[in-house]
Order: sequence, then C-alpha cells, then structure tokens
Amino acid sequence: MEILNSIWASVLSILSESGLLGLFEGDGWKNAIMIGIACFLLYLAIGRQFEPLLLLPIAFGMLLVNLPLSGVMDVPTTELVPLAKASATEIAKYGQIVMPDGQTYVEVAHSGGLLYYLYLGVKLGIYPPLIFLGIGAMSDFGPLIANPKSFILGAAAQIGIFFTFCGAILLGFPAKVAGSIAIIGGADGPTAIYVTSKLAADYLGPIAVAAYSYMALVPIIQPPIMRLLTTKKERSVVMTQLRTVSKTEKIMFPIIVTIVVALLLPSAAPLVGMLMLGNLMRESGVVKRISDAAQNELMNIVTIFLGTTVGATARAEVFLTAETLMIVGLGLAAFCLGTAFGVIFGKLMYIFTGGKVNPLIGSAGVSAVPMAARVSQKVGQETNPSNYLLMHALGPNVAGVIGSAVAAGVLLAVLGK
Amino acid sequence: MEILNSIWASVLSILSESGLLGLFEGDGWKNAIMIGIACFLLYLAIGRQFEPLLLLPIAFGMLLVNLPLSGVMDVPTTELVPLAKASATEIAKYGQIVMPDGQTYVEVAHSGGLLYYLYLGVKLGIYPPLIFLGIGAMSDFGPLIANPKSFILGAAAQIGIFFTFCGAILLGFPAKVAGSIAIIGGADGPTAIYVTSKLAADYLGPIAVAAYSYMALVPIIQPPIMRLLTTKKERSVVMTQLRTVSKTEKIMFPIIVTIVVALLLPSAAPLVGMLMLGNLMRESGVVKRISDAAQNELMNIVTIFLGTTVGATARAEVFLTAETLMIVGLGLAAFCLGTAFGVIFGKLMYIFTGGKVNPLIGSAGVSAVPMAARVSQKVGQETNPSNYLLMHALGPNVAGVIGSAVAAGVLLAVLGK
Amino acid sequence: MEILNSIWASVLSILSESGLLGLFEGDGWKNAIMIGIACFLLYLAIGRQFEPLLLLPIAFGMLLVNLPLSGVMDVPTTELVPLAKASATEIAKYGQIVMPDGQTYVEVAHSGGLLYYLYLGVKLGIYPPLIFLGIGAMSDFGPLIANPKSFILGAAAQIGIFFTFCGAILLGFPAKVAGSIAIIGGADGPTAIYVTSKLAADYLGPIAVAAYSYMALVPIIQPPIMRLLTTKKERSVVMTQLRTVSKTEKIMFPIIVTIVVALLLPSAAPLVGMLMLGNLMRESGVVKRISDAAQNELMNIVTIFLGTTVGATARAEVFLTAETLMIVGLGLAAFCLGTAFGVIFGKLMYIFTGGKVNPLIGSAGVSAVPMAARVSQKVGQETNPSNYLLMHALGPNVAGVIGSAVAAGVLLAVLGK
Amino acid sequence: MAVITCSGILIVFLILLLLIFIFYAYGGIFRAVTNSKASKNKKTDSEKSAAQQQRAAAAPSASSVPVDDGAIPDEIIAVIAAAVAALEDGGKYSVKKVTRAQRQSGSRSAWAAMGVYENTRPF
Amino acid sequence: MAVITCSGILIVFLILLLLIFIFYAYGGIFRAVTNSKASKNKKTDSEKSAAQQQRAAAAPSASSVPVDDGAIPDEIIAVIAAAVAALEDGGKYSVKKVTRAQRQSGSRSAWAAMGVYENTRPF
Amino acid sequence: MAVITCSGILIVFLILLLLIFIFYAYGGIFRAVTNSKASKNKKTDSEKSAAQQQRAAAAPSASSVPVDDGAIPDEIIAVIAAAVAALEDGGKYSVKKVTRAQRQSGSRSAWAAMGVYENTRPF
Ligand code: NA
Ligand code: NA
Ligand code: NA
Repeated sequence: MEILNSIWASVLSILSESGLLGLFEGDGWKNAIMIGIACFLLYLAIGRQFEPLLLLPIAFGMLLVNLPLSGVMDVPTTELVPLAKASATEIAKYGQIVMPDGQTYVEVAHSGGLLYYLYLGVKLGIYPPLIFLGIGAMSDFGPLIANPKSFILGAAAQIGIFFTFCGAILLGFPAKVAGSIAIIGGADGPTAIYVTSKLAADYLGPIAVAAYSYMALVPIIQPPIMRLLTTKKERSVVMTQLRTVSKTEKIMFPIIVTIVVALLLPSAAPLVGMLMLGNLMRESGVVKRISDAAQNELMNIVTIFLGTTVGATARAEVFLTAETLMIVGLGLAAFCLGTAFGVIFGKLMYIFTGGKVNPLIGSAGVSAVPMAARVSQKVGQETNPSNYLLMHALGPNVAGVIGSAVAAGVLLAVLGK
Repeated sequence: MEILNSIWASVLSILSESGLLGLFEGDGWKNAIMIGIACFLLYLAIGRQFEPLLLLPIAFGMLLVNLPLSGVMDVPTTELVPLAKASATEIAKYGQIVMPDGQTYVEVAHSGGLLYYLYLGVKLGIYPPLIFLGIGAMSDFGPLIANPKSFILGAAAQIGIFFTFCGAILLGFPAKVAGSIAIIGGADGPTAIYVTSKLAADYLGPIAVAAYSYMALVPIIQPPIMRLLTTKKERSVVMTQLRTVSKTEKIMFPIIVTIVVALLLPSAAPLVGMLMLGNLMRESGVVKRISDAAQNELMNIVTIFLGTTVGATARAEVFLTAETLMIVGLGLAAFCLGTAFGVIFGKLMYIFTGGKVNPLIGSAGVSAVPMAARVSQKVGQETNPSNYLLMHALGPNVAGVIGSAVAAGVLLAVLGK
Repeated sequence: MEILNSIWASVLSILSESGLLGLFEGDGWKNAIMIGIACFLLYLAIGRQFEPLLLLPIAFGMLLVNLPLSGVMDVPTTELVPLAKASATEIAKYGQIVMPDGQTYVEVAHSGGLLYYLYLGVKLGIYPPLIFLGIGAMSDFGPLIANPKSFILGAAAQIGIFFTFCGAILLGFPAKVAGSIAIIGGADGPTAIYVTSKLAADYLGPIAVAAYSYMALVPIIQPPIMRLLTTKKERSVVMTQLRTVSKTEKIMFPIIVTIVVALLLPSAAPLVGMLMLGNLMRESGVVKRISDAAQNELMNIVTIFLGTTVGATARAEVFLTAETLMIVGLGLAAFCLGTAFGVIFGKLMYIFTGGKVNPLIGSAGVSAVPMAARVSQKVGQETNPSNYLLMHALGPNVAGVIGSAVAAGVLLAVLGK
Repeated sequence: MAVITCSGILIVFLILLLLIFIFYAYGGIFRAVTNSKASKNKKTDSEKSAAQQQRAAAAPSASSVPVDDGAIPDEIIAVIAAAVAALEDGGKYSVKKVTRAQRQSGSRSAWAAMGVYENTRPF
Repeated sequence: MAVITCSGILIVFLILLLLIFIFYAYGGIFRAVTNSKASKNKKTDSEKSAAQQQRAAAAPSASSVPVDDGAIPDEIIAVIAAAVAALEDGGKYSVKKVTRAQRQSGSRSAWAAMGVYENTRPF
Repeated sequence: MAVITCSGILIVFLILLLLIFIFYAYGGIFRAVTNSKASKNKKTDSEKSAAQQQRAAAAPSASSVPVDDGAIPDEIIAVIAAAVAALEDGGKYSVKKVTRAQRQSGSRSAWAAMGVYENTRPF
C-alpha cells in the first residue's frame, strides 16, 4: 500500500516538474501565446506556403523553445557540487577546486541544449554567408551584366532601409536595433539575419519572421504601390531585348564585384565574397561537383539549422512585446518604401532614356528573387498582355541582392563598433 | 659505418615507439583482444549484414582506437614547456607564463585526435536528435493515426526497459548506468546512444554494440517468444483494413505529439521534437528540399560520424570487463521482455476487442522499424498464409519509436540530475 | 548646408576606413600583389583547369584575405570596455570585472571572421582525413592487390620526399618546415595539408599552392624524366594481364593495411585509417548510403571549406617572401625526384623480373591519382601504340597514396614533437 | 528502485494513453469531415479516371501508369507510358521520371532561371 | 541620424554606380570582341541545326520525345523506350534514367576507373 | 639530417615491404581457394556470355556496352544496350541505369514503405 503511495508520489513529482504546469505559472501564459503564434506561422508556412523552406523550421523552433523546460536552447553551464555530494566519476572527470569559502567543490559541466549548439552558426555569422554561397551558385547575373544600369534600381530600392532606420530611431529604438529592423526592407533573409546577429541578436526572432513574411507577401504588397506610382503609358513600355553575355564576362563579374565591394566596404566582404565565390564556381564551369554541393547539400543542411535556431531565439519575453509590433510595422514601411523608391527611380530612368525603360522593373530592385521580378512581369502584362518584362526585371532583382548586402555592410560599418 | 649504426638506431627508435610493442606491454593484450572483437563485429556487419550502416563504422572506430598510440581519440592538451626549450614560433603563438615555481614557461597547445572532435557531436547530444530528424522525415505515421490504440502496444513494449533497470540495479550497477543499459530494450539505436551519452558516456561502446546487435537479431529473437505466448487461434486473426488518413491529420500529428510529449516530459523534447520536425517537413509537402536533405545528406554524414566515434569510445579498459558481459545479458533480457510485454498487451487487446486484434502485432512495439513489423507479418503468415499483418504492425512499430523516446525522457528526468 | 558638410564628412570617414586606402599604406602594395597572384591562380584554375576543384577555392580564399580589412580570417577577441562606456546589454551579457588597475571593465567578446571558424577544420586536422575517407570510398585497390609488388614503386616514389627534406634543411629551413615542404613530393594534396597543418601551419598557403600546381602539371613534368631514364626497349614492354581479385580480398585489404600501418606507425593512423574506412565501406557493399555520402556530399562540402580556408592562410606577409620561391623550387625538386626514383625502381624490377615489368609504371608511384597512371599509359603508347599500361600503373598509383601517407607518418613521428 | 520502475512505466503509459485519447477524438472529427468531402471527391476522381481511360484507350491499361513532374507535356508522357504499358501487361512498375533536360547554366533562359529561383527564393 | 541615413544612401549609390561604370566599360570592350566572334559562331550553329533536322526526319514523331540529360539524342531514347517495352512482356521494370554510363565499382575497368578518378584527382 | 632521411626512407620501405609480403601470402591462399571456385564459375560464365552473344547478334557491337545494376534481368539490359548501340553509331553514350520505379511517398503502400525503412532501419 505504501509502495503504491510512493509510486503515485513519484509520478506526481515528475509531472509537477513537467512543462505543463509552467504554462500556468508566472509568465507561462506568454509561452502559451507563443505556442499559438508558432502554430499560426506553421499554418502560414504549410497552408499558405509563405516561404515554407524557412518559415516552417522557424515556426517549429519557436514552438520547441516556448514549451516550458524543454531546454533546447539552454546554454552550457558549470555547477559547483560540494565534494561530498559528487560521484567518483565526476571527481575523476572534473577534478577538485578549493573555493574562497575554504570548501572543496567539483565543478561539474552540464552541456547545453541541442539548438544552442546549432545556433552557434548563426551567432558566429557562419550560416548566412554559406547560404549566400549557395545562392551565388544558383544565380545568373547575366541580365545584370547585359544591362549594368540595373544597379541603380538595385541601389534605389535600398533607400527604404535607411529611411526606416530613421523611423526606428525616432520610435526610440537603440541604433543597433534600428539598423537591424531597417534591413528587413532589403527583402533578403540571410542578409537580415546576418546583420541582426551582429548588431542585435536578441531581436532575431521578430526580425526574421517579419522579413520572411514580407518576402512571401511580395505579390500582395508590391502591385498597388507600383500601379499608384506609374501611369498606364509608362507601364506599357516594351523594352528591347538584352544582349547576350559572354562566358568570360560572367566569370569576371564575381571577381570584379568582390574586389570592388570588399575594398570599398570591408564589412560587406563575408556576404558579398561568398555570394560571388558561389557564382564563380557556377560560371567557371570547371567545378560542377562543389558548385552543386553549395547549391544543394550544404545549403539544405544550413537552411534546416538556420531556420530552426533562429526560430528558437523567439522566446516569449523578447517576442511578446510592443516592440515586436513596431518591428512588424517598421518592416512593412521599409518594404513599401523600398518598392516605391525602386519604381520612382524606374520613372527617372524612363524619363532620362526617353521612354525606353519600363518603370515597373524598378520594384524588382528590392531583392526577393525571383518573386519581385515576376511581379514586375505580371503587373506589366495587366496593361500590355504581350509585354515580357521578366528578363529585364531580373537585372534589378539580382542587383538588389548585391545592393542589400552593400547596405548591410554600411550599417555594420557605421553601427557595428 | 657509424652513420649506418645511427640510422639503424633511429629506425629502431621509431619502431620502438610504435604501437606494435604496445600490444605486448602491460595491458596491451587487452587491445589485441579488442582488435579481434572489432574484426568479429566487422564480420557480423559485412558477412552477416547485422545493421551494417552503423555496426561497420562502430567496429572500425573500435579497431582504430585500440591500435596502441593511434591517438585518434586523444583529448586536446596543453603542455608547459620551459622557456628555454620553446621555439620562437611557439613563444610568439602561446605567450609566456610565470608559474608558482618562479620559472617561465610556454603553454603549448596540442590538438586532439580526429575522432575526439567528431565525438563532440555525441558527447553534446547533437547527433542522435539529427538522426531522429531524418527518421522522422522518412517515417509514415499513417498506420498509427488510423489506429491510435497502437500506442498502447508501443508503450507496453517499453515495460522491459524498466524491469531491466531493476535487474541492473540488483546486479550492482549505479543508477545512471542501469538506466543506460535498460534503454537497450527500447530497440532504438539513437535513443540508446542519446541516453547513454547523457547518463553514462563511458558505457557507450558496449551499449551501442549490444543495441545494434539485438536490433539485427530481431528476426531470430522475437519469433520464439511470440509463438510461446500466443495460441494458434490468436495468431490467425485477420484484421480489418485500416481507414485512410487525410493529409491534414498527418500534418497535425507531429505538431500535437510534440506539444503533448514535450509539455509533459521536457527531457524527451530534443528526441521527440526532432523526430516530429522531420515528420512535419515530410508531411507538409512544401519543403521537399530540406526534407530530402534531412533524410539523406545530413543523416548519412551524421551516421558516419556517430558510428565511428561511438565505436571509438570502446577502449579495452572499459570494454573488456565482466560488466560488458552483464550488459550484453541485460540487454538481451530487456529486449525479450519488451517483446513479451508487447505480445501480452496484444493478447489483452485481443480479449477486449473480442478477437479483432491479432496479438502478434504487439511485438512490433519494440521499435526496430521495420524489421519488427515484418517479423509480425511473417509469424502471422506461418499460421495463416493469406494474412497480411504488416500494415497493422507498422502502427505499434512507429508508436514504439515514440514510446522509447518517452521512456528515455523518463529515465533522463529521473536519473539525469 | 552644414548637414551636407557633415554627410560628406561621414561618407569620407567611411571610405577612409575602407580597404582601398589600405592598399596604398605601409605594406599594402604586398596585398595588391597577392590579389594579382590570386587572380593568376584563378586563371590557372579556370582557364587552364589546373586542379580547379581545389585551386579555385584556394585562389578565392587568397583573394578575400588580401583585401585589406575584410576580416574574414580574424581571430575572435575580447576587448576590455570601461564600465562607463559599455551598453546595458553588454553589461548584462558579459558581466563586470575589476582589473588590477582598480577600474571596472566589461570584457566584450568579438566573434572571429567567417573563414577563421571554417579554418578550424584544417587547424585541428579534421578535413584532410575526411577527404581521405571519400578518396578511399572512390578508390579501387584491386590492381594493387593483384600485384602487391607495386608497393615497392609506391615506396620508391616517396624517396624524393626525404631527399628534399635534406635540401630544405641545407637551405636553412627549420626541420618542421622542411618536412612540410618535402611532403609536396608526395603529390597528394590532403596529405601535404595535413602534415603542414601539424608541423608548420604558417606555410599552408605556399605549400598547398605548390602541391596542387605540380599535381596539375604531372603530364608536363613527368614524361621528360621518364623518357630520359628508360630505354626504348624498356618502354615497349607489354605486361601480362592482372589476375582478378576476389571480393573477400578487397574487403580484407583495408582492414589489414589499417592494422599493419597504424600499429607500426601510429602517427599515420588518421590518414590511413580514414582512407581504409572509406575503402571498406565501398568494398563491403552493404553500406552504399554512407559510402556514397563519403564520396559526395561530405567530400564536396569539406573540399569547399578546405580550399577556401587554406587559401585564406596565404596572407601577404607569409607568402610574399623569398621562402615561397624556395618552396616552389624545392617542391618541384621533390616532385621530379619522386618521379625519377619511381622509374629507377621500375628499372630494377624490369631487371629482376627478366624484363616482365615496364619501368614506366614506376612514375605512377608518386600518387596524383589517376593522372600519373595515365601519363605512364601515354608515354608507353608513344613507343608501342598497342601497349596498355594503365591498369598496371594504377597499382603503383594507389600504392603511392598509401606510401605518401606512410611517409607523412614518418615525418610527423620524427618532427612532430 | 521499484518506485522508479513502476512510476516510469506509469508515466509512459499515461502519456501514450493521452495521445490515444487525443487522436481518437481528433480522428473522429476528421473522419466526419472527410467522409462528406470524400463523397464529393470520389465523384470527381471517377470522372477524371474516365477521361484518362479514354485517352489511354489506344494503349490498354495505360491508366494505371503514374507519372510525376509536370514539366513535360502530357501527350509525350502518355506516349511513353503507353509504350511501356502496352507491354507491361499488368505489371507493378512504371516510368518514374521523364523530365526535361536540365540545361547547363550558360544557356538558361529567363523562364528557366525562374524555375531555379523558385526553389531558392526563401533564402 | 539624418547624417547616417544620407551618407548610407550615398555610399550604396556610389559603390553601385562604380560597378555600373566598370561593367559598362568592360562590357563595351567585350561586345566589340564578341561581335566579331559571334558572326562566325552563328554560321556553325545554323549548320548544326540543319543536320539535326535531317537526322530527325528519319524517325517519325521521335522529335517530340522528351529527354532528360541533353547528352543523349532523342532518337535513342525513343528506341530504348520501345525496346524495353518490347521485351518486358509482363516484366516489372522500366527505364528510369538514361544517362552516360557510370559503372559500379565491382566491374569497373581501368578506363572507367579513370573517369571516376578524374573527378576526384585534386584531392 | 642524413640520419632522418635514410631512416625515413628505410621505414617507408620496411612497412610497404611488409604489406607486400602479407598480400602475397594472403593472395596466394586466396588464389588457391578461388581457382577451384573459379573453374566452376567460369563454366556458368561462359554459358551466360554465349547466350548473351546470341541474343546480341541482332545488333552489332552491342557486347561492348557496359551496364550496371544487377536488379534488372540481363536480357532486358542486353536489348536496351543493343538498341543504343544500333543507333549510337560510334557515339559515346550508353545506358547508365535501368532501375525499378521508386514511387513518391504519398501513394506508398505498406510494402513499399518497407523498402524505404529497409535502408533506414539501423538508426
Ligand atoms: Na535587397
Ligand atoms: Na522502442
Ligand atoms: Na605519393
């Protein structure tokens, strides 16, 4: 009888240490809300296919870390165990130390949680450049080489980043956080995560979620802005076909861009360097093995780790704040401003070229490859169904990737000290 | 002439520092025996195809680590070199320190062995959850969702774990070691390695070898027990076809299981969480790239590292003991008990459902996917050649994976402090 | 007006901290030259296809690290920030320490550069054995098993290593550096990188570049030496067909080689052990999944990391020295000597076997699989167009891989203390 | 010890029984919902397969040939499938993949580039 | 703040404008060079496609057969598909992939081994 | 220095000579064992190849086409090879792989699921 009691007591004790109770104690309700948000993000990722490749792991990481006591993000710790209480193995393994209180202790090491270790790749700035390596190996900069003035549109679409930076400062965010928020307007996931991990790692969760959500919403956010800022005549411009680009030009491109950008803006070197190394591997045509590896196995593995661990930074105490709402709002502003400035500069090019450039390709400068280019194509066809802007929009589109990496370099150079 | 002598002396000196002599000095004969055991395990892996994907690397790791002085598992060390004896490069690199004896030293760092570094993934509990990620992405929980009462069989087959824990305690093992031995009965390799790495890392070698050996022996160990505990009538029960499971149910399953298990038993979160993340990636259907990566490149690479380094923990001094024999015996007991309890609970279900459940599917609850399910199928066909139990046995089979992860969580929660 | 001034001042300040100025200050011109060398190596890799799989990443790593201030190889540092100047987040994260000067500081950690972290795999000796794992899984030792006396040729071609070691010592190199230079003669990239990373990591850049350049130049360097040292009669020997090798022999081969080599020369265990584990995975035929992974995903990823980070060790101050020229010269000497000794021992075998062995297969003993074997074939066909030496040359060729790993072990055993 | 054993077993059962309860409840709801949908779906399914049979009529039993990858025009797939099916005679296997040539980077058109990017957009 | 904003925008534009300048200059040189080359290449291209059309004429409808891996001529795929179909006769197999031969380790000849090593030589 | 050089060379030779010795001894035993087996195998081999030649006779030079993957009956391979050879006309390509169709996850039956698990069981 007594044994039954003690069994029951033991079961209760295990359950009382469970995470379930944690949801009803103290700030536990916040975790419950976070679990709900994670499930909602899972719905967006799976049901609505919002950038599922990253939003699904992010949401699942968020779910895991908000289940109380799961410990998946615990940092490794050491514990001072009095000598008398330490086991023989522990003493043999960790040795003994005499502390200032005159007592002898054994300093027992406890390893960290699974996601903590995988998160080191984010914290140390390793994963985003590796993903850029894969993106470089997948990207064709041909349309940009054929029409270098696309770079202007790729620069214009980053203006939103800097205006949003202003806005964030005015709303009271510290400079480093403001820079991290602003980079959402770059519409480039790895860049946003890289900058944030360097400037304001605590904000990785909300910033990554906002960045990937807006990237998924490109086809909804951009068209109204594009229609608002352009006339029907402008939208119906048919552009002349791009020249073909030689293999040598494609091979020289990544080398030149690396040298120019990394010389002028060293803080952009990791991102731009890896992007261009990937592209060089691709265009050289002589290292197919490792070019494929960068695009596939390496990028896929890093994506899993990056997504899950970035999600796991979204603990309730940093996510469930008014700041998150402001970040979401500022991110949207940055995104819209970027689109608008892209289109406005497109209009300028329309004017200066005497109507040869369709301003709709300007919005593709935000990055979000290739969705933004496809949106340019689609909005163009609304006015003139036989108009194929896609190829022309790809130029600003890939220029936008370089542009946001450069903007990231500027923010890191100015704020990263 | 003199030079010939000194050359010969040099050759002898190198050979005298070789590992060959190590085999004949002190406990070197133990290493020789371990090399023999490693070769025998290689034979089992290659010649008899005993779980070769892990037993081959394990055996080879065991071989390497027992070749004297190979140093493949050496931990990194630092050495205090008197200033006078240090080279200029070393002084520049490591700096100088004055020790309590008043002398100046250079603390030269020596890096560890290859397998030591790869072993960190085991030690820190990283590899097993990553393998679970891959297993999740490969597993179809449909049969379990269609017939949730299979969970009972997946739980019943874990009873052997806890009884074996008792037995190990009675045989004098410390509680943490007893728990690690008992988990062999879970018939799940990564779970066994995860628990052991957390509770009793010194025992990784014998426990992993026992676990994978018994998993390979499922078709030999289980049938006699199954026949002993069931009547011919019970074995010939034909079960009704399972209902089809909708895609939404399959997507909700991993989310719900994660929340329920990780909330009630946080220590099971890494294993169950990764298993379910993998399964969610699979069932969502929107992230094929990373789902494939989890099943293939990531899992294959981790398997190589995990197997080789787990094998490399099997040094003679920890492996060649009476304890290893006891572990082998207790592991077998755990395995048989698990099978037996699975079948017994299958019989109970047979009774309570009025003969609709074939008790043979109970033995599949031990995990060992899919071999255990196939054994159920095969034993069932002995009695009734037209009986197809496979699909029904897969339910308890995958439930057994969750069941042993839960059992692992219980052991970690109770013993892991 | 004032704001325009301060904006302009800010732009100038950012540009004045750019790397561009770095090229014109102090030793910056050396970096400019290194960038030129990197571009030349890129040309060799892409335009001339000199071992592009490694030379391209090496050259790009060299490019990145020599762009001033790019910081891609920066080591992680900590900085003592006076308490007053530290931000609240920093104080919370890093704690406060009182220094001997009585002031309170916050020790802020700065993470290292991207390539620094990836370089750890080279520094700790992890990547080269992993590449050997893949090579083992790709290699067919059948021709060597069928004709074990090929081992003599694989040993002979390593003589050049030791003579070059002498030469390097005479030219004034310290012993460890001399050993690293000599190993270029092994004509085996990962072996050279492994030895150098253990003995003289500062010389990784020039040694790796020399090693891979000469490997690419095998078809140009070897034939004149081969023709010089052999008579037309010798070159026209047709060898008898090799016997078939059974599967069991192929499976036993890696196990036996591992035991013999690692016992006699423990310092060769990581390289030889991994090579043979890979080969065992291949020949066993039961672990296709992980054998493929070792050959493909794992090797490709490691190749990217290895190449880029080895290139990134080639900073101007260590590369642009007279020593590099000497290394290039010594490496060439080692390579030529290795080829010569291979052919000379081939001639000895020709004599002792009564003309049954074609001495041309001796040059294949340098490793450089399979190019060296193909050169033997080609030079043989010049004399006797119907002579197929390829299969016979593959024996010494793969023996050369084992031979240079053994030579590496000897150098590490003698010099590595 | 006995306490640990028994409470361990109890907890494992408690958790898995809870899962049983949840999935029975959940499954019950789902079956209800799905059944009504299924009845509709079956109809469309049968319509579809009828259409397929018609098309495949030239080649007996072609309707059972599964095809993946939308990139290739259906007609072409159908021809290949028919060729295989014509002889397969009720066999269990089929053409797994008939895909477009995946061109090398150089010659890729803008639309093809889209396809590549499509997979990689989220990064 | 306004200073950071404006100087940031300025720098982004400066760098990208520099790139524009470089690639216009570079591209100009290249177009000059390439144009002269292109005029020659075009000729050979048109000859090639003419030859291909001729060859394809011999095998009716073969031209519409989809192929993966551009390396294999269309006609061959068609014949293979037919051949498989012709003999399978209740068999269980079908053409999954038709690519260049990459042999398994066991039966690999010296020359085939070369092919494998070729990829791996640099290591 | 000279000592290191010479002793280094000596050790490399000693170790590789030991390997030569071992593999000559080992190989000798193996050849003895294998020869007796081989004589039996050769017979069946020659029967097989005779059959193959006959079959391949229809298509000249088919015998030189390499094939991998044992899962497919030889006859089918031979025919495919012949088909390829017949059309290749001195070309450089051959059948790389003819494997069973591997179906997508959704429609996988229990038995197919087995196949997947089979590879993954050890984990
Ligand atoms: Na952008
Ligand atoms: Na189990
Ligand atoms: Na060599």
